[in-house]
Amino acid sequence: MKLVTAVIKPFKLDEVRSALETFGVQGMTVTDASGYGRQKGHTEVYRGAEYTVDLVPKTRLEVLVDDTDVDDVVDVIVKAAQTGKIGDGKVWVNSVDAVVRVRTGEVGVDAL
Amino acid sequence: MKLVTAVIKPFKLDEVRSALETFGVQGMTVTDASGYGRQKGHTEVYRGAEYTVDLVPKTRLEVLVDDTDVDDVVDVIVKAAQTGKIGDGKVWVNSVDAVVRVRTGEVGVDAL
Amino acid sequence: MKLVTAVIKPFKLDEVRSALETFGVQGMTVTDASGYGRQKGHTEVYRGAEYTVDLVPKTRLEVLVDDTDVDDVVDVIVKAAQTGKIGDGKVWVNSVDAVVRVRTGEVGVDAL
Amino acid sequence: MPELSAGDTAWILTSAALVLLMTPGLAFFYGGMVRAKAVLNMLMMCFLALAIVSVLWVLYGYSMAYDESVGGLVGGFSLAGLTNIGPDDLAGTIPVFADVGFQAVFAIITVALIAGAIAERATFRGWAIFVVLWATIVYFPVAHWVWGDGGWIGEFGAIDFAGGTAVHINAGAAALALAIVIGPRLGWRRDPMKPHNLPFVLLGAGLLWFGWFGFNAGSAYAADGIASSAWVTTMTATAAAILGWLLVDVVRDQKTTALGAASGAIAGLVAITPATGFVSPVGSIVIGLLAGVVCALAVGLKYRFGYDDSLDVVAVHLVGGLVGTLLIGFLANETYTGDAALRGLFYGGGIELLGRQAVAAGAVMLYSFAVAFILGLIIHRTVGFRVSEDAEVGGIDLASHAEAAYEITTAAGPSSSHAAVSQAAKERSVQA
Amino acid sequence: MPELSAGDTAWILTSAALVLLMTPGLAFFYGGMVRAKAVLNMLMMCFLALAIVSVLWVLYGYSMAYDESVGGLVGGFSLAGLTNIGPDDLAGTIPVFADVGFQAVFAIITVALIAGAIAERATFRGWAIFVVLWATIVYFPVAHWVWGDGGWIGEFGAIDFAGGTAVHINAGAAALALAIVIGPRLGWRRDPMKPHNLPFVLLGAGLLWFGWFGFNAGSAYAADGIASSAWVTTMTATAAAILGWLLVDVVRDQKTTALGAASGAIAGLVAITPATGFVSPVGSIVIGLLAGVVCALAVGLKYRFGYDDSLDVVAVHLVGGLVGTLLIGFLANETYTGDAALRGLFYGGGIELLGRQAVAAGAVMLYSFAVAFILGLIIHRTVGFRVSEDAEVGGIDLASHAEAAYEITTAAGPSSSHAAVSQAAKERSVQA
Amino acid sequence: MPELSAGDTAWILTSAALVLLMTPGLAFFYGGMVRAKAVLNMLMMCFLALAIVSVLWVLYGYSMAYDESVGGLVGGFSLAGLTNIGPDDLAGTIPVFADVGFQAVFAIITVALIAGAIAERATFRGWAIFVVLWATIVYFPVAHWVWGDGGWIGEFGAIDFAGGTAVHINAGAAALALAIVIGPRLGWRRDPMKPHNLPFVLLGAGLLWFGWFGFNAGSAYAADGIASSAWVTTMTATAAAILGWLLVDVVRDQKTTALGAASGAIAGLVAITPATGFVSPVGSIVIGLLAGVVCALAVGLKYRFGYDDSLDVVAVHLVGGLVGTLLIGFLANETYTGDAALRGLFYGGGIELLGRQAVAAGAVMLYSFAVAFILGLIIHRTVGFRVSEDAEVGGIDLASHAEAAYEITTAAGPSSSHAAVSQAAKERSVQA
Ligand SMILES: Nc1ncnc2c1ncn2[C@@H]1O[C@H](COP(=O)(O)OP(=O)(O)O)[C@@H](O)[C@H]1O
Ligand SMILES: Nc1ncnc2c1ncn2[C@@H]1O[C@H](COP(=O)(O)OP(=O)(O)O)[C@@H](O)[C@H]1O
Ligand SMILES: Nc1ncnc2c1ncn2[C@@H]1O[C@H](COP(=O)(O)OP(=O)(O)O)[C@@H](O)[C@H]1O
Repeated sequence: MKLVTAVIKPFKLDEVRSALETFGVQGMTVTDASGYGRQKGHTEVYRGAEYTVDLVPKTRLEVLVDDTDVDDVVDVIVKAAQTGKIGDGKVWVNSVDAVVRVRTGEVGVDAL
Repeated sequence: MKLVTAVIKPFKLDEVRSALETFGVQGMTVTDASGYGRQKGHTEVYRGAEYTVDLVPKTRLEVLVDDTDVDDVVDVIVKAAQTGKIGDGKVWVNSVDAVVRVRTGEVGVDAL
Repeated sequence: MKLVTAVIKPFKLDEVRSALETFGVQGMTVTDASGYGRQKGHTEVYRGAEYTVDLVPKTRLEVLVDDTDVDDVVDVIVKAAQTGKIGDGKVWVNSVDAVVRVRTGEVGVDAL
Repeated sequence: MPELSAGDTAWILTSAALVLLMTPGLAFFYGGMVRAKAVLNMLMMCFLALAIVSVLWVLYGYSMAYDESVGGLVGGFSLAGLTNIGPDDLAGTIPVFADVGFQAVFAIITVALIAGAIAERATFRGWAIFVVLWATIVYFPVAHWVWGDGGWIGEFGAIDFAGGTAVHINAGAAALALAIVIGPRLGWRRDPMKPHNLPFVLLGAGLLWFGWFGFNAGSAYAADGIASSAWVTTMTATAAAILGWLLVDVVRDQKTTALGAASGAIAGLVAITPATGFVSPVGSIVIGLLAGVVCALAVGLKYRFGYDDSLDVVAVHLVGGLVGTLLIGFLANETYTGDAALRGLFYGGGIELLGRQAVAAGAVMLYSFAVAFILGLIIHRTVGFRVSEDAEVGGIDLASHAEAAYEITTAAGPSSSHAAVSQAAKERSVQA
Repeated sequence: MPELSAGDTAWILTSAALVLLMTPGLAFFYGGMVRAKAVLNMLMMCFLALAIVSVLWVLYGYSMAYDESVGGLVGGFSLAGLTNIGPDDLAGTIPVFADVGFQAVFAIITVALIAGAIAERATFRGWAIFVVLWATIVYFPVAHWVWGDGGWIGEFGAIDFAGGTAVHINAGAAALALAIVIGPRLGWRRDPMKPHNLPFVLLGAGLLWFGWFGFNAGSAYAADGIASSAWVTTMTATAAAILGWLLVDVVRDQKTTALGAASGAIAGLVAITPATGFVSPVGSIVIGLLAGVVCALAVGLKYRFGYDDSLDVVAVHLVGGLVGTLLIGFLANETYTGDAALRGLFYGGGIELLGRQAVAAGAVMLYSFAVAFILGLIIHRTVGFRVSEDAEVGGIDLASHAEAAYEITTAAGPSSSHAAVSQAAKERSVQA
Repeated sequence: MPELSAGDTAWILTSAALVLLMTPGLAFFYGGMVRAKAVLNMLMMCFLALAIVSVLWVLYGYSMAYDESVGGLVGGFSLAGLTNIGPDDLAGTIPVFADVGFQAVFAIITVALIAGAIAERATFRGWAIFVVLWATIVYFPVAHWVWGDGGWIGEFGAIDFAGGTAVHINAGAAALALAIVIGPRLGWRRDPMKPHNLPFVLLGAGLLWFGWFGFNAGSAYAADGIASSAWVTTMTATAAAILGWLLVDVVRDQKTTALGAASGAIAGLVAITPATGFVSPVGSIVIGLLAGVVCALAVGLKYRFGYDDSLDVVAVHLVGGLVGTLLIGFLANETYTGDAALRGLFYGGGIELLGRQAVAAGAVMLYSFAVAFILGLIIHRTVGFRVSEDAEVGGIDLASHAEAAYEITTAAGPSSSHAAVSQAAKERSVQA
């Protein structure tokens, strides 16, 4: 079992979700995040002083997938989230020792 | 050292926290999340148009635990978070290479 | 490739970010979190009833780093985030199987 | 025969507008106190009361309250639809229409006040029906009792300058009845159920206070000395009640709370309402201080007796209304009442005034409670007065109005909600 | 010669202040409806209109509207700067300065109303230029047509008590023109674009209603019976329109919505505006109900015809203004108009009044639309009327004002934004 | 002997209510500007001033300000408690009680204004004590100097229509003193400390402007021509000041800011206050424009001199008050002042008026600053005027009031706070 985590541009969430759905992934968990990287933030002015806000809003997804699907899922996410402009984000994969569905106690692939 | 991550229904947080405390877990980190899965979202109406919001509010917990406790901790969380209705969430386990307590620099089990 | 996750006091974020920048880390992802642990929360009063809020606001960072840098990065974060008072937080390290930069599809260290 | 006074008319029209603003003010006072998932429903309960009662008032409410008395109990229907009234008709020195407008907004706010007791859980349909029935069966007649020509309370000799009995005791008693009928919110006593937006509570309190100058000083029906002294006592009683409530806060919790300050202000305004034109400024400070302290303590009653009066309508309006109505029996001041018979115990008056005040208060309280209880029960058993458990837990805003109050995204920070983006917009029939 | 009436003056000064408050009220009504990244821009568009038009009014606007007529089309410039006017000069029973103030706030709100159609995407510079030009070329002359001594619409015999044509049809037509000229928001029809703060929408609606009592009842120019009946109809039409709009909500979606209640209130206020002093309370209920239903359905027009009138200025102000202006032809009541010639069809009047109302409405609509369209186009092609795509997606608040509306951190919860902490403050030149 | 004028009374009662609303308005203007963790404390500072000063005013404040003069310095105590005053007593054409109410709200807002300088860090106890002492030792006497019968500033011949010296310079000087005494917020100059809710700032500005029509035009003490011209100048100066401040914004930062628009409005209102009934509309535009520009630049002073006047009370009220008070010396217009001796330099008057204005401004500034400084120091050294570092960092709302302002959960999105659920409710003594 693998955990795919993706940090993407917020407005791409809907496309990524559809793409994953089409691929057959049935669930995911989403959190608001903000990212720091090459992409520049924005500037605010307050009483004549200028402040640079370096953090950029991002959306963070977690998708638990079977080992066999992991490469495809990463691919699907990367394709759907890509705009080609700086700040598109990262996708990474961790190994998962165990997964349980809370409702039923099912484990492993059955828990997805 | 293991990292147990759980995605649960928000109103179950308090019960899970108590159960973990009773078990002996002394800390955890919580983030707001929203989940996409079998559980249906809700519908909003705006100027006569209907919009389906697929994402459901969830709470995401992270608990660092010693290898020997991991099964019990997963069990405690699953039991406390269960309602039996769709959308109860998932619990998964990752391996952790190292843990440090920021305040003291202690590492491993001492850091918990 | 490693994923360093840190839970720190919110007002320390800026210092940690600068320290990482100085060290050469070029990006990170940040989420709001709240923590439960030794550090006490606060008390609120509502219509003469007193409520204890156990959760304390925290900031959670994720930094993907090359294997060779992981110890240094953990060190940099711990140093920068330390106040010496209870509640400074935790840093932990997971192994990462793969990383992709969404914009270019680059993988591994090139993706950072 | 009195002539039109432009000055008096200007003041009554202004006052009427001020009192109308009180209902939106109340909506925010209440709306800030509920949880975020129920704020729209709270606002909507108030606005619905505004919409329905305005129309009823013109159709038959004004007539039931102010037409010729039928046995002291209710007015007739000869003024229904206001079709007999023209712009030149006068009521004293002001046009009848100014009176119609000014009295309308009292009816509206009285009904809206009740909503606070059943916040976060009432069906919107049930509330709509209750508004129509309670206004018709309770408010219009009770307004006649107190202020109508020949109404029995007025005849009996109890006095109520601006609505301690007709408005606050009346609404508070109905609120108690409904809170009992529809039962406590899920998780009551277990969950904190804290106000989701305390600045809104204070905004509402500020607008209410502002509007209350029309409520109280407008009830002089003229721009004169009594209107002016009512203005002053409306300020001072409120101020004193804030101090009184904060005092209880400090003694009990070692902290002053914003919710306490806002609630204290309303408690003071409620208590001074019946007395505003009958007492001196110093008298009003006494009333305010007592109201602040007593109402702050009265909040505990709901825990003792086990009814979930969610936003403390009973503690503030019923109790506050009683405080003010009864204190008239002690503090009524001949300089202000202009009648030696209307003197409180502290000014050498007898016990009779206090007795009459108590009878009036008791009668309104019992009548309103009983009718509201029966109406509530009937609605509850027929169309339903309580939303489903799922709706209540998931939030009545979504369940009853298919809306979420806030969608606050800041480009600046990480709290940007992605909900908007992830919605699948399914336009159904947006065309007309 | 009439003397100063302190009562009338008190009422007009009060009314003027009430109407001034409508522009901040509108700012919140509109501001709550846009997305969180554009709320400051929306508020600023309203406040900028307030600032600019106030100054223009004194410099030459009042003169263009109310100075001696030049062929029924526009006033002269002899009152420019108001330098000929002193505090002792009267207009009827009130000081000329009271008239100046009262009329100023009508000009302001009319211009501000237009902003809703082009929310979230207009350059601030473009808007500033449009405000100056449209006020000068359209509003000041049209106010003269309708209310100026010798203005052609007044002479022609069409009637408009408080601004159905001059304010609402006028603004609504300009709004339509601008929405067409600058085009829809990115993602329109695809994304939900839901209101970010519905409580603000209701707050704005409440303040607008409150202020509208000045708008309508103040337009009687006296504290008298007609002012009082206008007060009452301003309450009842609005109430009925809320019920009308909610009815459409329920029939179509099985839910009442808070946005519907707020929009219904404004629709009712708009529709009663031209008729407020000419119809009976029952007549006003008819107008309100119809306006609520018709405007609710009219919201669909923008989808059918493909213009992004973002906050439904056309459906509420243009359509609502037409409803009210035309219904005068049916419901004008001699008891209120005081003139047998001004009777609607339902009261035995002829078709002529309706005809004149239609001509006036049509003329204002066409003139305003045409000029706004041309002005919009010129501004769009020269200084630019539309922000860049990046600015629109990232949020016009940051792009145009370098500010974010909210920075809400609660020490209590996890939603604490760390943005503030992570900023590198680079003070540039904070010193004077 | 003058008789009661219902028209004048209607206007003064209305004005008094408008001015009372200014304090809640100010609470939001200030409350939106602080960080989210301190908004309740800011609101509470304003409401506490309202509560305390209302009561003091009746007890002895009115007497100290308006009783017979003791050497031009302060009134006596014969009106203490207002027990000698009845509803039939007149002050000119209005009841004395109307005067009492109208003057009370000036005292209240003046004290509340000071709070902005010490936002986010003052002990609530310290503030309460300061309010009592400063009102007593400074405001009541200074009101007597300026407006009391026989007060030395009035006798001396300096003029102040609605409170440039007595209110704004007075409050601004005290604000400066307190900011110095209690020192800057932790992290001042390092952290941005941005407003947490800019819509609230604009809401507050809108309510303040609305209320200010009562403040300025009400100060005519009649519903007449001067009240009307004051109404107009209150509109135009404010509008011009918005434009002035935004001009500075654009020149310096290439952006107009919402905070600038709101601050500009207040700067204009402050500056026109002393001059409102003495200058022409065009004169008021000059005052407004200058005030907008000068106050915008004056914000930089605190960085240059190193005091943390957190919400710019000095730059807006002290500086704006000086601008208006001194410009009277240039722009006072005989048509409005009705006195050839009261003509500004631009209208052929001599330098004496300007000189007298400067002396009055200087005297009030020095007296208020000195007393506030000493009072602040005494409070700081005894009961403490500054919360602990932990309280300030963690948020004064939690520390001083045990409340969090917002608990905004939307069922729709991920920003649902779980804080409420995770609380262990420990009911202590909720019963009365
Ligand atoms: N080393 C890292 N560890 C974790 N997240 C990162 C890292 N570098 C970048 N990110 C995340 O990826 C986002 C995009 O990175 P950025 O450098 O701006 O653009 P790009 O990935 O297109 O080169 C960042 O906003 C941040 O959320
Ligand atoms: N593949 C997945 N990866 C990550 N999180 C998931 C996955 N599937 C479901 N979840 C999370 O679990 C929650 C519950 O899942 P759902 O399918 O609705 O119900 P259940 O787990 O009871 O079958 C989701 O809302 C989501 O947060
Ligand atoms: N077992 C754990 N798993 C995950 N996070 C934890 C754990 N224990 C503590 N934390 C996080 O670390 C933060 C600080 O922990 P705490 O016990 O309060 O202080 P300290 O680390 O200084 O001893 C907590 O608020 C929580 O966010």
